[in-house]
Amino acid sequence: MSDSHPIIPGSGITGASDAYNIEGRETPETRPLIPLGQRYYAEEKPRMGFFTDTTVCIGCKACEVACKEWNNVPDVIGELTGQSYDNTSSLGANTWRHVAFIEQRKPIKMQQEAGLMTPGSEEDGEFRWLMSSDVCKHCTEAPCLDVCPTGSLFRTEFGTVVVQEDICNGCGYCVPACPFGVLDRRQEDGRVWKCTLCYDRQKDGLEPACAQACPTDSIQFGPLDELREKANGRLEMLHEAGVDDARLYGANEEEYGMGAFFLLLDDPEVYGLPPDPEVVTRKFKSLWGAAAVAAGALVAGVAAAFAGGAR
Amino acid sequence: MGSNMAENHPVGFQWVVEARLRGAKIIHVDPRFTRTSAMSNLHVPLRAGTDIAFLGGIVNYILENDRYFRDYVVHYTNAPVIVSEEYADTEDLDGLFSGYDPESRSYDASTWQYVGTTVSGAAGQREMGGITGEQAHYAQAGELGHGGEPPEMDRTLEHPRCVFQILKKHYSRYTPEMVEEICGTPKELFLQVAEALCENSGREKTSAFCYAVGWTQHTVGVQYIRTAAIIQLLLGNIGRPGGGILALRGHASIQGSTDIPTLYNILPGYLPMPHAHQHQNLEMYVERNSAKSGYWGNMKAYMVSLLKAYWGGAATAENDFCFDYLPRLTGDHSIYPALMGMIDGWCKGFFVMGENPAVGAANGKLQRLALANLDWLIVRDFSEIESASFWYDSPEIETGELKTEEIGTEVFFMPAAAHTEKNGSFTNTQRLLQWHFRAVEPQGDCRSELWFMYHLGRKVREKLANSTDPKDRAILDLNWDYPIEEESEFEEPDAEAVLREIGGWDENNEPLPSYLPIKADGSTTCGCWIYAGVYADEVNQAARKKPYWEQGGNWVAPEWAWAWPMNRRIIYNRASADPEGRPWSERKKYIWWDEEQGQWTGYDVPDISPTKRPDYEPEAGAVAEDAIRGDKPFIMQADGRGWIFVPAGLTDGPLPTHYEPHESPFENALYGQQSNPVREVYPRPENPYNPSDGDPGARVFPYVFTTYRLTEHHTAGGMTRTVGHLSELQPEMFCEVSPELAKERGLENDGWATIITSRTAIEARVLVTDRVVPMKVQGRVVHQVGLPYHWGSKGIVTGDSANDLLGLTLDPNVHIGEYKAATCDIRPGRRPRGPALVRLVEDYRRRAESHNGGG
Amino acid sequence: MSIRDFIPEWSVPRQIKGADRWALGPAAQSRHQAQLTPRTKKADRVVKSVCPYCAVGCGQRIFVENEKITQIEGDPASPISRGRLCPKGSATRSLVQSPMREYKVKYRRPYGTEWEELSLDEAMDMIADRVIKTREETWEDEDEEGCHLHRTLGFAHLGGATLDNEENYLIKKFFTAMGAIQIENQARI
Amino acid sequence: MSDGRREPQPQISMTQQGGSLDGRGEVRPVPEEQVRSYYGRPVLKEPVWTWEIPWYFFTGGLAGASAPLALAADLAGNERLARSARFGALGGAMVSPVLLISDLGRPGRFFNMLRVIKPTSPMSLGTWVLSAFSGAAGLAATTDVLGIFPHARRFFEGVATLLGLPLATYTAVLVADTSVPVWHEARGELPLVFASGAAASAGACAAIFTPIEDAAPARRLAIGGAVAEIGATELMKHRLGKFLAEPYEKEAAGRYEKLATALSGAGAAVMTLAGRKSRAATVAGGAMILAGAAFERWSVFKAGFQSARDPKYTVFSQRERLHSRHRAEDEG
Ligand SMILES: Nc1nc2c(c(=O)[nH]1)N[C@H]1C(S)=C(S)[C@@H](COP(=O)(O)OP(=O)(O)OC[C@H]3O[C@@H](n4cnc5c(=O)[nH]c(N)nc54)[C@H](O)[C@@H]3O)O[C@H]1N2
Ligand SMILES: Nc1nc2c(c(=O)[nH]1)N[C@H]1C(S)=C(S)[C@@H](COP(=O)(O)OP(=O)(O)OC[C@H]3O[C@@H](n4cnc5c(=O)[nH]c(N)nc54)[C@H](O)[C@@H]3O)O[C@H]1N2
Ligand code: SF4
Ligand code: SF4
Ligand code: SF4
Ligand code: SF4
Ligand code: SF4
Ligand SMILES: [Mo]
Repeated sequence: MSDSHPIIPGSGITGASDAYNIEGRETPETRPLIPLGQRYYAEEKPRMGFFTDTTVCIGCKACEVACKEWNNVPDVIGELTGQSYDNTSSLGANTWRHVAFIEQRKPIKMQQEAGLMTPGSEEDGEFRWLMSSDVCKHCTEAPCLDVCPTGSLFRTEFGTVVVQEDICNGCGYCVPACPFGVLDRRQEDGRVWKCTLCYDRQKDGLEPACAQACPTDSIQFGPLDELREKANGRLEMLHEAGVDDARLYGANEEEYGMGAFFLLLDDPEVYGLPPDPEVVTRKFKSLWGAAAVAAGALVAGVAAAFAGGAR
Repeated sequence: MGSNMAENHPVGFQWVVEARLRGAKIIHVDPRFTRTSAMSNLHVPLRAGTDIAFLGGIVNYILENDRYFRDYVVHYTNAPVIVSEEYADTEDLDGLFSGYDPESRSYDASTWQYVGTTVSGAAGQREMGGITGEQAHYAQAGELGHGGEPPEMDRTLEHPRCVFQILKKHYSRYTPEMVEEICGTPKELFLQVAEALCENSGREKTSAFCYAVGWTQHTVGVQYIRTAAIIQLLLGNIGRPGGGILALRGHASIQGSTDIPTLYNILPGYLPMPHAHQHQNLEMYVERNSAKSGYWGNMKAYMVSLLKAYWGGAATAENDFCFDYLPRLTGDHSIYPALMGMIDGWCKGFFVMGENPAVGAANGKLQRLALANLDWLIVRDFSEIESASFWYDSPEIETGELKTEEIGTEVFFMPAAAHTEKNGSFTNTQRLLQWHFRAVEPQGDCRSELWFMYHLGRKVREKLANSTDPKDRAILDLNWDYPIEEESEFEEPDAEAVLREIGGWDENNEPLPSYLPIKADGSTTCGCWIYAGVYADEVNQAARKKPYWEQGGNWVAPEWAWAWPMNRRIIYNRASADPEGRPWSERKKYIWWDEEQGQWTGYDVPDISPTKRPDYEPEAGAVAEDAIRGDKPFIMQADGRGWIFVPAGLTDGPLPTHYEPHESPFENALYGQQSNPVREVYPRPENPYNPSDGDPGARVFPYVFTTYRLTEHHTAGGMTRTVGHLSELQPEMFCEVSPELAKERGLENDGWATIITSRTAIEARVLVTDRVVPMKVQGRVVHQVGLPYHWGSKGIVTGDSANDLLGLTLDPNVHIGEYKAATCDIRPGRRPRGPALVRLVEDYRRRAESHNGGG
Repeated sequence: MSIRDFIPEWSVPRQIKGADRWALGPAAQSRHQAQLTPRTKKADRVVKSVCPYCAVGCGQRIFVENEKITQIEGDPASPISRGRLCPKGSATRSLVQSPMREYKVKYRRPYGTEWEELSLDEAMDMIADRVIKTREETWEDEDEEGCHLHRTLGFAHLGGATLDNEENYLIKKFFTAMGAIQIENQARI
Repeated sequence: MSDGRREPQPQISMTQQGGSLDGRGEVRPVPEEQVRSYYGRPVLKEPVWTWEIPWYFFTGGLAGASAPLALAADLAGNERLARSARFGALGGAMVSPVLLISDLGRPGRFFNMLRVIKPTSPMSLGTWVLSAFSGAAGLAATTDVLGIFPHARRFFEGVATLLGLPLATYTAVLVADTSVPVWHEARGELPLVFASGAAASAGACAAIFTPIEDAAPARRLAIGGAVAEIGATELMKHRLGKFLAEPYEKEAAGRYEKLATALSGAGAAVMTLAGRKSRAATVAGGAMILAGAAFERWSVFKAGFQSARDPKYTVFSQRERLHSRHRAEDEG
C-alpha cells in the first residue's frame, strides 16, 4: 500500500524504496499464519503488518508524532530523562510508537560495509548510535487479546489486534499479559490504549499514519508475507556486507509470530524487547491443569477435615 | 559537513538513505556524532570552526597526488588564468593577502586581479561605505580578451602565477599532520575522507557536499563554502548530477526571501541596492555593477523592469525610471548596525514579522536591550513570542537590569495567519517555488502579511494623499492597486496577482515566458527577473502539482511546481557535458549537445542558450551571454569559468585561509594572523568578548561550545514549543558533554549545569554522551560543549536560551554571525537567580579581563 | 454504557451463532468499530499545501471538514517528499491549532505593565501614524557631500524566511518606497 | 583519539555491559551482571491493579472454599458449621464484585465483563463463575435464613461448591496467565498456594463464627490449609529457582511473605494448641490464619509488580530458556 510509483523508469527506482529486493534470491516460504479470529470475517483479506528496518531509522520521531496527531493522543510533558534523545521512554497509553536511542561502543559494521573504518584504539571499540521505532507487535497469538474479559481487544479482518475504546472497561488484565509491555492504562480516562495499526485508515485502504510519515521508510507497511520476503532480502544484503549483527526479530512464526517485526543490530533486550517472548495464554493445560489439581486438593482437604468427625 | 541533515532536513535525507542502500558512501564531518553520523558510513569529528584547515587539507591532497579532473579544470575553471604580479599570498604575508589596510581593517582587492584586466574595485571599500558581500559578487572580473577568454592563461598549469600554482602554494602546508594539529581529527581518518572523495569523482562518478549553517555561521563562513567549491571544481563535481555543493537552507522560504529579498543590500533578483556615492543614476549603477559579459550583462533590463513593477506608469525613460525613488546605501545597513541604532536611539521603530530575535539571534541581552529602547515595535506572529513579551518576562527583568515600568517601547502584537490560512508560494532550498492554497479562513484578527502590508500601504498612502512633499512621491506614485479577492470578508489582496507582477509582463500585458525577453526600454515589467516565467501563459506555474509518477518518466519531475531560473533544476548543467558537448560519461549524462537537432537536449532545461554550439566563440564586442563561449558553463561569471581563485567580490581574500574563530582557546597554527582580519566586530559594553588564546585570561573560558538544532524543535521555538506533540519529545534545554568533561567538571548526567561566557550564564540539564569526543589540538585536550538553541521563556516548555551566551561577530561578506564556535566555562548546578547572576558573570569578566574589542 | 446500549453490543449470542466461538474476532467487534472510517474520508475538501517549517518544502494535504482542519499529512504526489513528513511537518495541525495561538491584537502602551485590547483597524491606523511620523523625523535627503540618499534609518524590519514570496515582495516594495533600507531577514543568520 | 582511554560510562551502563549472551557453552556469570536492557527500563508493564485485587483474591478464595465446607458440613449434619460457612461464602461473594468493580478504570462499564464468554480469558471465566457463585451462595444462604426448601438449599450448595472450587483457584490462573515471570513460571504451584490459602481462610472464618464444639472440622481445615499454604509457597519458590524466587523474598513482597508465614504458622499453632478449648484462642488463631492468607496474596501480588519492574527477571529467564533450547538443539 506504500506508494510504489516508479520515479526513474527503467531504473527500477520506485517511490517506495525497492533497494530491499535482491534479484534471483530464493525466497523461503513465509506465508504467515492467519490468526484465529481473522478467519471469521465475511471477506478474506491478507494479513497486514509492519516491517521496521531499524538500520535506516534516523530517530526523527515522525512516527511518534504522526501517530499522535492522527489518533489524537494527548501529550505528556515530562522532564528530560537523560537517556540519550529518548524522552518518551517507552510504549504506553500515550505513546503508541516509541523510538529508542541506544549509544554504544561497538564495532560499526555499517562502516565496514563500505570499506570504511573509523580508527580509535582497539580496546575502546567504536561508537554507534542505534535507533529503533517500537510498536505493538500485533501478535499472531496475542496474549492481550486472549485475556481480555470484555472482548474489547479483538482481531480485525487485517489480522491486527485492536482495543475498542467503546468497550474497554479498564480491567487492566491485558497490561501484564502483553510480553512486550505495550499496553497501559491512561490515567485520565481509565481505559487502555495502544496502536490500532490505524484500523480506521486501513478500512479505507490508507497506509497507517506512522508508516506514511517515516522519512526513510524505516517503517514499511504491507501484506505480511511480502514484508517478510523483503526483510529476508535486506538481511541477506547486510550479511553479505559483513554486518553479522543484523537479525530479524519476530519474523519467524515458529518462534513467536509478530504482525509487526523488526530488523535489529543487537540483542532484542538492548532495545528493550524480550529476547524470547512466549504466548503465555495458550498453555491451557499447564495453567488449568494446575488449577484442577489444586481444586482437587481443596476437595480432599475439606473431606479430610471431616474425616476426623463431623463436629 | 556543516550540516546535520538527518536531523534538520529529515525528509530530504530520505534520498541520502536511499543512496546508501544503493551503495553510496556517506561521510559526516561534524564536531558531534549526530543522527546523521549514525546513518553515515563514517563520522569524522573535528573541532568547531576549523573546516577550512580540513578542506584545505583535501585540496592539498588532491593537488599533491594529482587527483584532479584535468579536462574539467583546464576548460571550466580559472585554474589556468595568470594572476597579477602584485598579488601576494598569505604564505608570503603570514596570514594576510596583499592590499590589507590595518587602519580600516579591510582589503583593497586590486592586486588580486587577472593579469591584463582592470577592475572596478569592488571589495575593500567599506570605509567609503563600499559594496560588500552579495553585492560585490557581481562586480566584474575584468574584460575578456580574444574569443571570450581571459587575457593570459597557461593551459599546462605550470606558470608560477597561474591560479593553479598559486593554489598549490597556498595550501602546501595544509598537510594531514597539520589537519590533525588544528582540527583534532586523527590523520588516518582525514586521509580516508580525502581518498574516498577522490575515488568517487571523475568522469564516471560524482560526489556532493551538503552544508548548512554549520558552515555559514562563522567569521569565515563564506570562505568555508569557497573551499568546498575549490574541491568540487578540481574534482569536476559541479553542474553534474550527483555533484554540487548543496546548501540545505533553513526556513520554508528562506531561499525566496533572498531571491525576493527582505534584505538591505539587494533588490529582487539579486540586483544590488544602489549606493549613494557610486550609483548616482541608473547608468552609473549599471556600469559599476555589471560586467559586460555573462548574464549580468543584462542588468539594466532587469533593473528597469523592476522599477516599472514598482512605479508603473510613473517610471519613464525621462525620469530614469524613477531610479531616484530608491533609497541609497552608504555602508552596512544590515540588522546589526540597526540594532546598535536602536540602543543608541536613532533607530526608533521596528517591524518583526516572522522572526524571533529575542531568542533566535546572538547576544540575546543586546537584542532585548535594543527592543527595550524603541519608540514602537510591531510583532506579527502566531503566538506571543519572546520578542513580544520581553518587556515583562525577559531574563533582564529577572536580574533587575530592566524594569517594566521604565521600558518606553510601545508594542503592537498582531496575530498572524498561518500558511493554511493564506495563498502564496514558498521557495525551497532547491529553488523550487511551491504554491500553498488556503484551506480555511483565518480567525479573529489574524491576517496574512499580504493583508497587513497592503492595508498598511493603503493607509499610509491615504494619509499622505495630499502631500506635496517630494519625498512622498515615491509612495504616492507606487503601483499599489492590487485586486482584492472577491470572496474575502476582509479585503485580502489576491496573492496570484502579486505573483503575476513578480513574474512580469510585456508591453501587451502578456505574462513573460522567461527572463529572455526582458528589455531595458521600459516595455517590460518584472518584479523579479529570475522568477520571470513563473506566471507564463497566465498559469500559476508554482501551483503545478502533477504527481511525479505522471510525468512521462522524467525523474527530474519538471511539472511539479516551478524552479527559477526558467524551471531549471540543476544550474551550470552545461558542465555535465565535456567541452565538445558530449556527456562526460554515459552513467552521468544530464544534458548534451545534439548535433542533428543543432541544440542542447537532456533531462533538464539547459543552462546555456539552447542553440549555442559548443564551439561557439564570441565576436569582439559581444555582450552579456553572447560574450560567453560555447564551452563555458559558468554563465554568471564574466569569463564563464568556475572561480577557484576569486579576483573580485569577496572582502576577505581570493583564497580561503584558515583562521581561528573570534573566540578560540588556540593560536592559529598556520599564520601569525589569528583570526579573519576583516571580520566584523561590535566592541561595545553590551557585547563583551571572551579573550582568545594569547590574551591573558583566555583560560577562564577553556571550552569550545557550538550551537545547533534538534529534529524535534524549530529554531527559536515559536513554532514548536507551542506544540505539545513536539514539546514532549524534547522538554528541556540541555547541554551535551563528553564523559571526560563531565568528570573534569563534576557534571552528572540528568543533573544541571551552568554555562558561562562574558555575556551571561545560562543553565541547562546535562546529557553526558560519548557522542561528543574530546579532541587533541596542538598537544592539548580540548573539550566541546554542545548546546541546542531552541528554548526561551514562552511556550509549553521553557528554558534558558543558548543565544544569550553568544557575542556578536560577523562574517564580513554576508554579515552572518559566528554562532558555531565560541568559548565558555561550564560548572555543575543551576545558575544563580536575580542580581546574583549578574555578579557571577561580572566576576568571570573581571578574571578574564574580557574586553570589548577585537584584535 | 447503559444496559440499552449493552444489548446490541452483546457478543455472547454472536459467539454462539457464528464461527467465532472464542470471541476473538468479529463476534467481539462493536458496531462502532465495524463501521469505522478514517476522518479524512469525511473531509469536505482536500487542499494542497507545503510544510511551513523548513526549506525541504515537503508536500502537504490539508483535510477540511466544516471549515475546520481535521488532518494534515504528507502529499504522496510530491517528488520531493513522496508523502513523508518529519515530526515537525507531522505536527502541523497542532501548530495551526495550538492552544497558544493568539487571535486578538494586543497593545502595550509605553511604560505599561499590562497588555491592552485594541481593534485591528485602530491598530493599523496607529501603526501607519507611527511609521509616517518616524519617517518624517528621521528622513535623510542627502549626505554631507550632497549625494542623494532619499531614505530613513529611523525604522527597521526583520523577518521573511517564514513568509510567502508575495509577502516579501510587498514588504520590500513598500518599505523601499518609504525610503527604508534596514529590511532584513533570517538570511543574515 | 586524543590522550587516551575512556572511562566506562555509568549512566548508560545497562545497555553497554556484557557481550552477546547466546554464545553457546560460555561461562555464565551471575545474572545481574550479564543482563542487558534498555536503560534498566522494564520490558513489561507493571500491572495497573490496585489494592482491591489482592483483597479480592482473598475474599474470592474465602468464599470459594467456604462453599464445599458448607456442603460437607451440611452433608455431615453439622448445621451450625454449615451455616457459618454458608455465610462465609455469601460474605465473600458479596464483597468480591465490589472490589473488582472498584478496581476498574471504568467501573461503570463492569457489565462489559458479561459481554462475552472468553474461554481464553481466566478473568472472563472467573467473572461468570463469580456471578453464578454469588447467585448460588446467595440462594443457599437465603433459603437457610428463611428456613425453606431444604432440598433446594442443598442443590444450591452443590452448585456453589462446583463453582467455589474454580473460584478459589482461578485467581491463581489469572495471574499466572500473564507475562510476568514470577507469576507465569509459578503457574504449576500458584493454584495450590491459593487453594490452600482459601482452605485456611474458609476454615478459620468458619471456626471463628462457630461454637467450639461444632467447629472441629473447620479448625482442622484452617490448620491444614495454613500448613499447606506455607508448604506450597516454599515449593513454589523452590521450583522457581533462586533467581526468580528472589522477588518473593525482597521488598514489600518479601515482608508480606514473612508476615504471612509467621501469622499462618502462629495461627495454626494457636489453633492446634488451644483451639479446642478456648473460643478466644480460636478467634485469635483464626484471625492470624486469615491475615496470613491475606498477606500471602499480597506477597504474590507485589512480587509480580517487582519482577515486572526489573527487566532482569524477564530478560534473564528468557535468555536461560534460549540457552537450554540451543543446548537441546546442539545435542539433538
Ligand atoms: N528540525 C529542525 N530542522 C531545521 C531547523 C530547526 O530548527 N529544526 N532549522 C532550519 C534552519 S533555519 C536552518 S538554517 C537549517 C540549519 O541546518 P543545519 O546547519 O544542519 O543546523 P545546525 O544544527 O545548526 O548545525 C549543523 C551542524 O553543524 C555542526 N557544527 C557546528 N560547528 C561546526 C563546524 O565548525 N564545522 C562543522 N563541519 N560542523 C559544525 C553542529 O554540530 C551541527 O550538527 O535547518 C533547518 N531545519
Ligand atoms: N545559537 C544559534 N542561534 C541561531 C542559529 C544557530 O544555529 N545557533 N541559527 C540561526 C538561524 S539559521 C536562523 S534561520 C534563526 C531563526 O531564528 P528566528 O527566525 O528568529 O526563529 P523562528 O522561531 O523560526 O521565528 C520565526 C517566527 O515566525 C513565525 N511565523 C511563521 N510563519 C509566519 C507567518 O506566516 N507570518 C508571521 N507573521 N509569522 C510567522 C513563527 O511563529 C516564529 O515565531 O536562528 C538563528 N540563530
Ligand atoms: S504486542 Fe502486546 S499488545 Fe500488541 S498484540 Fe501482542 S500482546 Fe497484544
Ligand atoms: S483493560 Fe480493556 S482491553 Fe485490557 S483486558 Fe481489560 S477490557 Fe480488555
Ligand atoms: S499504525 Fe497507526 S496507531 Fe499504530 S503506531 Fe502507527 S500511526 Fe499509531
Ligand atoms: S519516522 Fe522512521 S526514521 Fe523517524 S524515528 Fe520513526 S522509524 Fe525512525
Ligand atoms: S516535513 Fe520536515 S523536512 Fe519536510 S519541509 Fe517540513 S520540516 Fe522540513
Ligand atoms: Mo536558518
